[in-house]
Amino acid sequence: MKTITVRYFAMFRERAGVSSESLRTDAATAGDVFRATRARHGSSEPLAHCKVAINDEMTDWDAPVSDGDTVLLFPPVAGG
Amino acid sequence: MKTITVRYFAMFRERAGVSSESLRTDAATAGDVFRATRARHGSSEPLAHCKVAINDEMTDWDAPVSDGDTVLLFPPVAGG
Amino acid sequence: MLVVTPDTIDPDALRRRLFDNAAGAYCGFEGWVRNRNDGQDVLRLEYEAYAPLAVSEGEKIIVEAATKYPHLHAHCVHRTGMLEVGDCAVWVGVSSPHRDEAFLACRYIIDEVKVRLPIWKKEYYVDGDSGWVNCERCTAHAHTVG
Amino acid sequence: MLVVTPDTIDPDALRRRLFDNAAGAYCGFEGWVRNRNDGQDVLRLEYEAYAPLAVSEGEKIIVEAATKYPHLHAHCVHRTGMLEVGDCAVWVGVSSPHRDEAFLACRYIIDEVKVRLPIWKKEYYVDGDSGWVNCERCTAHAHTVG
Repeated sequence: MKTITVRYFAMFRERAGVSSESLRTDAATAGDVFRATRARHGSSEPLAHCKVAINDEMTDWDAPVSDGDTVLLFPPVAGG
Repeated sequence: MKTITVRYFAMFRERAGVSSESLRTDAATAGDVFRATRARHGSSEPLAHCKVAINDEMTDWDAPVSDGDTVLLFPPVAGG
Repeated sequence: MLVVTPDTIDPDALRRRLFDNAAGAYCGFEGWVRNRNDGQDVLRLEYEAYAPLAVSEGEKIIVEAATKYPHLHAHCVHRTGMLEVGDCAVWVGVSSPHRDEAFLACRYIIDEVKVRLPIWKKEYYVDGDSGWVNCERCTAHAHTVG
Repeated sequence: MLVVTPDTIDPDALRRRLFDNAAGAYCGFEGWVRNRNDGQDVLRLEYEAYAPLAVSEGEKIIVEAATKYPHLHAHCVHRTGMLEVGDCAVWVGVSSPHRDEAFLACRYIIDEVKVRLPIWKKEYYVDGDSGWVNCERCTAHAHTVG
């Protein structure tokens, strides 16, 4: 099991009710973290519509997560 | 013979030394006026590179000129 | 450079920073909060940004633009916080020797900014409702299950 | 509307005239006097316009843009007289509901303004020489014969 810090943004944060939490998980990838926290952020958005960063670097849903990582879950963006 | 007022602009005016003059001519078209005044405005530009207006309306070099018309001879434009 | 700020955007002051005696063209883009979206009357907008990554991703976009269209100066500012109808939400400015590059680079930057930066927009409607833009299905699960 | 003026162009004041609560996008273009053209060092520029026809032809261009891209507000101002390096020679501003139309209409207007308006530009070079832009052969006859 790994300890992952998960950060929620915008709609995900509103839904989770917290901006950040600690997760004990056997998730292998960023996508696994998204799915493991679905009950928290409540989103049925396809992963392709969302973005993810690990330790402040934008990355892909396939990216592996390691113990101690911070995973940032971004709902569909809408800048401008 | 018609009496045509010819107005010169920019390079044409500098070359002619006047901004306007009266021309007694049998010119049938605006293009004829341009050619008849070539010794004045001194231009070897192709007509296609220049523009012409008759009585403050943009027109073509084929446009007929009538007695009393004012023909405006525009060298190649360079706005902006 | 890309800046994320809660302060009012001043396009006139920003464009002056792009002055350059070798630049013959300047193209500026501004996104304004408008009073309608998807058929609903909008009262105001709230922008949330994750600034560290918005800034680094914005830097990448501007470097990409400068690589595609050399000799340009480009800058972008994006607002956060609560904005009213008519407010400027985002500004992009590009100066370059010729206008073709200025237009293309400005367009490239705003197009990429809109789809790549971690910035989110919540609309508040005249009828009292509100919603996150582009996030229709974010709450589908919540509505169905939660 | 298109305006020809000997006065300094104030882009900030001009863009405010395009504010509209239904407009979500603004695109502005400025042509600045630059210090080089065709390999020569430019000191200043002199613009001459035949205002009555510049204005009426400019009106036509703006109507064409508004027909191609509905729901936009567009305005253009062109300077005349002597301009220094860095001065704004022409400004085009367009606001519209969406950015695609704002960019395309702004580009359309400046492209047409540059080739259709009876406006001429004389460059004064650092070496003391001067010349009318786009008019290389205007004096060919003069040089040969005159």
